[in-house]
Amino acid sequence: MSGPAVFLRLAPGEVPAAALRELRAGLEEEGVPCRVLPSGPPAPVAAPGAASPVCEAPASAPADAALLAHAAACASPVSVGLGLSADGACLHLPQLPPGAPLLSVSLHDPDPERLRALGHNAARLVAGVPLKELP
Amino acid sequence: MSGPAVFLRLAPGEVPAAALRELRAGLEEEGVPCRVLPSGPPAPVAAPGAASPVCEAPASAPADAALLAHAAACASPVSVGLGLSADGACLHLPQLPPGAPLLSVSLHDPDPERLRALGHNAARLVAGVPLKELP
Amino acid sequence: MSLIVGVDIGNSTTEACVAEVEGSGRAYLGSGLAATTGVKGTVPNVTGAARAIERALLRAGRALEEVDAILLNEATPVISGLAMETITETIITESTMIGHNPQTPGGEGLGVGVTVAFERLAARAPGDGPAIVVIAASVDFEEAAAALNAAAARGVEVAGAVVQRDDARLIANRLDRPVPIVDEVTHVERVPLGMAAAVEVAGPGRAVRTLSNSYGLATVFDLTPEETRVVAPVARALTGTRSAVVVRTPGGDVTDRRIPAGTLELHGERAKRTVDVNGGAEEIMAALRRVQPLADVVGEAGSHVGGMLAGVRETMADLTGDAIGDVRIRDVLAADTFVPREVRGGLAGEFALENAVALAAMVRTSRGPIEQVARALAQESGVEVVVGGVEAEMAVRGALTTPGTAAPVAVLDLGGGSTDAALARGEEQVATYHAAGAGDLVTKLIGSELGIDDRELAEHVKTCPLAKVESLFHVRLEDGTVQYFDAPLPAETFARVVALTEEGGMVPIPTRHGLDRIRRVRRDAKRRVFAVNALRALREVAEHGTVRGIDFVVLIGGSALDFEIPELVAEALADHGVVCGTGNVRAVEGPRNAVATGLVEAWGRERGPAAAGRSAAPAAEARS
Amino acid sequence: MSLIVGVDIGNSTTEACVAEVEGSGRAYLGSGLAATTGVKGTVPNVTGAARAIERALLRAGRALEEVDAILLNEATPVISGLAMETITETIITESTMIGHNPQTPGGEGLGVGVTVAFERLAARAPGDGPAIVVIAASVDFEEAAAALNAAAARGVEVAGAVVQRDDARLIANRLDRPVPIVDEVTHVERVPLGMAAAVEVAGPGRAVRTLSNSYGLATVFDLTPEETRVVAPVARALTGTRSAVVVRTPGGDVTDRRIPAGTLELHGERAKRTVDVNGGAEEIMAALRRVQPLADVVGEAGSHVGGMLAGVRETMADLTGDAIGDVRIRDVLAADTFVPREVRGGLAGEFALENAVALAAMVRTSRGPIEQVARALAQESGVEVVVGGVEAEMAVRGALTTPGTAAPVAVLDLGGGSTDAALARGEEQVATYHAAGAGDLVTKLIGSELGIDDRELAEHVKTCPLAKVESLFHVRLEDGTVQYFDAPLPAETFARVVALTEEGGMVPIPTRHGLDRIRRVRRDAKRRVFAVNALRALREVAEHGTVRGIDFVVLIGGSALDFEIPELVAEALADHGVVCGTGNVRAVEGPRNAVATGLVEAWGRERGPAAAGRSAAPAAEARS
Ligand SMILES: Nc1ncnc2c1ncn2[C@@H]1O[C@H](COP(=O)(O)OP(=O)(O)O)[C@@H](O)[C@H]1O
Ligand SMILES: Nc1ncnc2c1ncn2[C@@H]1O[C@H](COP(=O)(O)OP(=O)(O)O)[C@@H](O)[C@H]1O
Ligand SMILES: [Mg+2]
Ligand SMILES: [Mg+2]
Repeated sequence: MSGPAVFLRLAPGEVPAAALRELRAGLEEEGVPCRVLPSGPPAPVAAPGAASPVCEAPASAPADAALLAHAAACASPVSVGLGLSADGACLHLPQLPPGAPLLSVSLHDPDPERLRALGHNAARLVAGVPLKELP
Repeated sequence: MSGPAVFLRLAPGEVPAAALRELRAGLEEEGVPCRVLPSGPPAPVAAPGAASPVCEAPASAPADAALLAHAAACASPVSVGLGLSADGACLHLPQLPPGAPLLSVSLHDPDPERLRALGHNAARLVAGVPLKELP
Repeated sequence: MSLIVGVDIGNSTTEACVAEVEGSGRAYLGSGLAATTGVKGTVPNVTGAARAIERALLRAGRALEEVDAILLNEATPVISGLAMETITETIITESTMIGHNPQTPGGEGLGVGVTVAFERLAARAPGDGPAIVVIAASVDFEEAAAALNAAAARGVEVAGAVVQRDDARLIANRLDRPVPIVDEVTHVERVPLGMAAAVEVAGPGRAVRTLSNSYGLATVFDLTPEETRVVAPVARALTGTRSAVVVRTPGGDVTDRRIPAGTLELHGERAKRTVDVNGGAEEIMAALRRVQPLADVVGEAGSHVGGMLAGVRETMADLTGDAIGDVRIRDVLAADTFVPREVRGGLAGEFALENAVALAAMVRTSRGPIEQVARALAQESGVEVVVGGVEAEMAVRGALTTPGTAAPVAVLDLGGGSTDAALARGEEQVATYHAAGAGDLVTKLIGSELGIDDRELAEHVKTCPLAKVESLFHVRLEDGTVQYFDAPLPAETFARVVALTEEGGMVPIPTRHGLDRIRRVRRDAKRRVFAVNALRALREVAEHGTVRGIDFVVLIGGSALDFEIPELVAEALADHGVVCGTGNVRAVEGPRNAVATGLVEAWGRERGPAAAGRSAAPAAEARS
Repeated sequence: MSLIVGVDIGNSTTEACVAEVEGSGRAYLGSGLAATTGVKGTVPNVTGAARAIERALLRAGRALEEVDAILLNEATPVISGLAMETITETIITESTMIGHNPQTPGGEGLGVGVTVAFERLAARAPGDGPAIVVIAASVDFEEAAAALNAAAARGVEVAGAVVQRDDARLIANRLDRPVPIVDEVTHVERVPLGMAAAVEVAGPGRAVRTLSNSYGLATVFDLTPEETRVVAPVARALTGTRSAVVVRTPGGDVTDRRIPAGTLELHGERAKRTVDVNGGAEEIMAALRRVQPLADVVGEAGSHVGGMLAGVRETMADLTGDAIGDVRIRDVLAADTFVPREVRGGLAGEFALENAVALAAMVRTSRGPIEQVARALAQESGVEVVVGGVEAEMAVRGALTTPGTAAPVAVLDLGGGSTDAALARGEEQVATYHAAGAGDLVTKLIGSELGIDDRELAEHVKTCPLAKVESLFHVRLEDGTVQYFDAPLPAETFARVVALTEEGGMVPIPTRHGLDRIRRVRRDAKRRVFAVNALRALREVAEHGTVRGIDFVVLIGGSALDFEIPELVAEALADHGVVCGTGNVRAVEGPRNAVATGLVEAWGRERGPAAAGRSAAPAAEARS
């Protein structure tokens, strides 16, 4: 895909379908494409020392939403990534420390409104629109 | 380097020092950092099929300024790349076909003004300023 | 050789300067300033004065014990007041239109039909006519789309939809035949059902053409000419929006109600005029010009303006001990402005720019307990305090230490509450005028027009350059320059316009407007107050009221530090052939310290009232 | 049943509509339009008319052979003219300042010294005082920095630099002690050497404070008050720039010279007035108001305006066969505008916004060879051609087919060359007025204010939404919406503001201004022409000149298709209590086809001159 797209990485195992639906709906409403990457080890993004070290791939496939989101952001042509695991969803950018995503939503008491807003915000980062407050 | 920087890849072999100086001067005057990557095979940017295919690394180290520039753009945190070989200098973006850079300057009758302007334009792509016309 | 400290107590700021005085020679050693404490001209000022003196002495490398005399300006109290009246109110009756212009409407085009609740759609028959489906938040977007498609498949025409959630595109993308959909309608339960309605959505970057045209509405709803006239304000209200909904309710309309804002009685020395605040600033100022010279102003009881005028009168009375009835309001400045207000009867939190009138007023008195201040300051400092120097004369003297200036020169003091002009005409006389309206009014106008209640934020917008946060790692300044950051900017600043504070901070401005619009509001407010008042004040002091006769104008005061105000004033005066620039007191202070410097300049020199300064010595030992 | 075609020949556009007429019934079948060929009201019009008829018949699904009659409006010729006079000129003498505000100046602060050529720096001694080094393009930046550092190490003070190449930061970054540097000075060889000079560079996003202040210049150059007055225009010229250089030359200054632009003689029916074009639009229009009704206007020979007025007079004379002296100019509209012009004497291609006055003029006549046109059209088509219908009456009839309208209604035809009002007062009379200035003047103003010579580009800016190219793959529209592209946009559009054409094209606008500024120029030009002329024209046709007495106004014509003009006109009329909207002829045509429809509506109905249409039959067989 050559156009702008937010990338979304899923954790290995069962996909939290309802949460995924809300994230994707937020992006769709804003009109920004979302590409869901299959779970599994993320592709190595750079060899050590050669390019931007922030995007070095971790040794194994993370289950952590933040790490997933960071890898997605590194791969996305617009440098915005979402990560979704059973525990939560994160919105990330390559320049942030992998463990410190821009925004996070916990899945422990899943709030579809918050997840929808997170999707909107992923798109708004791309579209340059002020972010929605997570309800 | 975590801040914005245009990446510049050099071809293997002797570095065209005068041309490199002009490119870097153009970026410095605009106030945008430039990171010169050593010549040698570019780090693989993505495994096939996993992420954006546009940034797949070629099998061997290219000597071609366009391919060098494209690889640089894929690696750059601001997605702008320069490539410099004995034959020419190119300005590139990841979304363009590797063989079709945005701007090129030939080194066969080296014009320092054109090379300087190319450096300015690499920076201006980052800074969002209209490009200079190559003299 | 004496060590002298000049102190200027202003409305907002107290300034001091330190100099060695020997005969007619002066060696200036340093200056300092502090916020004025209490109302100018009253004993609480001493705290701020002491602080300013301390800072000046620190810069001068001298101690309080070495000071021979402190010079204080007459500091006649000036009380400024500021109030605003909103004079229009937009009301939508009977929920007849929706014009909040959501960011992501769905579909494109014009749909006309009858409003039908989503729950009733399944029961609708093909012959019932086209429907505008009203969908509450309880309905999921996939369910909504499926139901609309099913209805269409049944032969029921769906012409458009009105949706509570931000789901317009989610629904439109799933329709077999997309229709225009307006979403984010907060109070969707108030949309009248069973009535003719139209939904229009324009393409990206475009605006509706039919619902914003009176005759378009007439075409859609088959209106008579009389009905068309009634519906015209709806068309006006929907002008420029990308999406809109109009419901044909029996008596619904949009009105721009004038709010009776009370009257002002302008009492001149020879004439009196009553003017309606609703008439706007032009009318008020025109009436003011006709009754000049002004003797007093009274506002209508119960109005904001009336309350403010009564308030400044009361504060002054308390100060001077005068009876309230003896206090006179000596100048007012009216400025038209507007305030974003939520529309009454709106279904989706619509905002309208309501007209408003801002009024600045000023009360001054020639008497004031300045001797008390002098005594208290002498007590506090242990130094003899001399009160002297008519403020205006001191301002002129201080301003004349600016290179390139020579008498006759007019000095414009651009402060917080008032804009003061002083013109030295010949040796003895200094004509002065104090106009209501200055920095505080500018801040007020900026705040109201951007819908900012926080005064500190409005002050930031006034004084700081703006920037647009384009990514979490870079901003673009007003002039197009880009600034990069290593650490990410806070998420709440993303895509917002921010004010860049002197300390390097970034304050987001919570408004829908873009940078250029905010910049224009900022400059416009400064023009409306200071370009206007510069001319007003100079006319009052100029010979024959002709500004053209003035050669040089020097700008001093806090508002002359502003990065735009001096150029806007100079621009306004250029047409009158006046050389106008920011003062540079003693070639180093810029527009600050003029009066304090003037006091020191005048010390010991025979010149009008200045030389005859009244002295207050500390109660303790006499100083040698 | 007759098949009738109504044809309206306008200045720019020829429109036709096809209808079946039976008694008082009309069934409209289709419409079409084409560009008007030749001057309106002359035989060359036939080509365009034939084209428009053909297109209308195609839509109607009928053939020319079936047509019983073609109705032609009286089409009295109207010649419009347009000219502009620049009335100020900025000149820098003696190369006394540099104010081109380059994008990447170096260093920060204020440097004062004597201008020294780079080549002479090595010979400069420490006691010679601070230097402002002037560096030509032949000097490489590393060489320059090394030499400046060496000089400083030697004890020679370098206070600033003026550089020909875009090298300011390259040099400043390599200095041990950075100094302010202004670069991109094209004509660096003209910088006077050996003179006192000051270089000031402000921080990112800020503007110079010293060189833009008259007293700052006085401080820097130790000026007397008289010298300060002389140097004041330099300060004004440097206001708002981020960097500036001032050289203290003996007689150098900046002047805003008034260019004598000639006079206009306004001949009213009862009075005459001569006005200076330099006085500006307000003065010209005020004089016009005083001599109304206007009988003629004469411009000064040799001026642009004079030439234009003579030209429209000549064209009309050719047309009608009248003597030039018998042609009368019936209306003019003046508008203040400004043009970016290169400053004379500038060292770096500085531009200044010079004041200009644009004048639109209009000539019309009641006579014209319309019968010739009718005969030629009859010949060409083989159909009887009937000339009839006062254009204004036909416009009113056609406009009244807009739902929601009823007589009395005023019709405003917003065209290309003129703005025409028609008010049907009662059964027989239609009062009309033709005001000079319409779509073409708007295009002219937009072009001049943005420095765009290409008329087609200016027309695009007028009629198309704007967008900013933010990356090579996305643009941001005026309303903030983002549009993405798969293929990269052309490099020359990057970071530029573009006009989005209807065909989906993207035309870059070569100006320094941002999108908001271009948008404001666009809207302002439309307001200045159409809001003004709507009121002017309506006042002329309204009873007692009171616009308030008019209930409904319908907008027709090409400029009523504009996405902004109708709302700006409605806004201007709203204060007069008038319902104003875009026409919707026959509920389907929008603002087009009013006159053509009116012709068909009036056909065969007893009503004033319309019914008495003059007929021209084709020379060939009579039609049955
Ligand atoms: N750096 C600045 N930029 C813009 N405005 C300023 C600045 N500093 C002070 N002001 C304004 O100056 C005003 C106070 O002026 P000042 O001369 O101190 O008042 P006064 O003479 O009444 O004591 C306030 O409106 C404040 O906003
Ligand atoms: N779609 C449009 N948007 C804006 N202006 C338009 C449009 N179409 C035509 N115009 C303007 O209409 C004017 C011509 O109007 P028209 O009624 O065709 O002229 P006339 O009545 O003189 O023949 C021109 O100035 C042109 O720019
Ligand atoms: Mg939406
Ligand atoms: Mg530069």
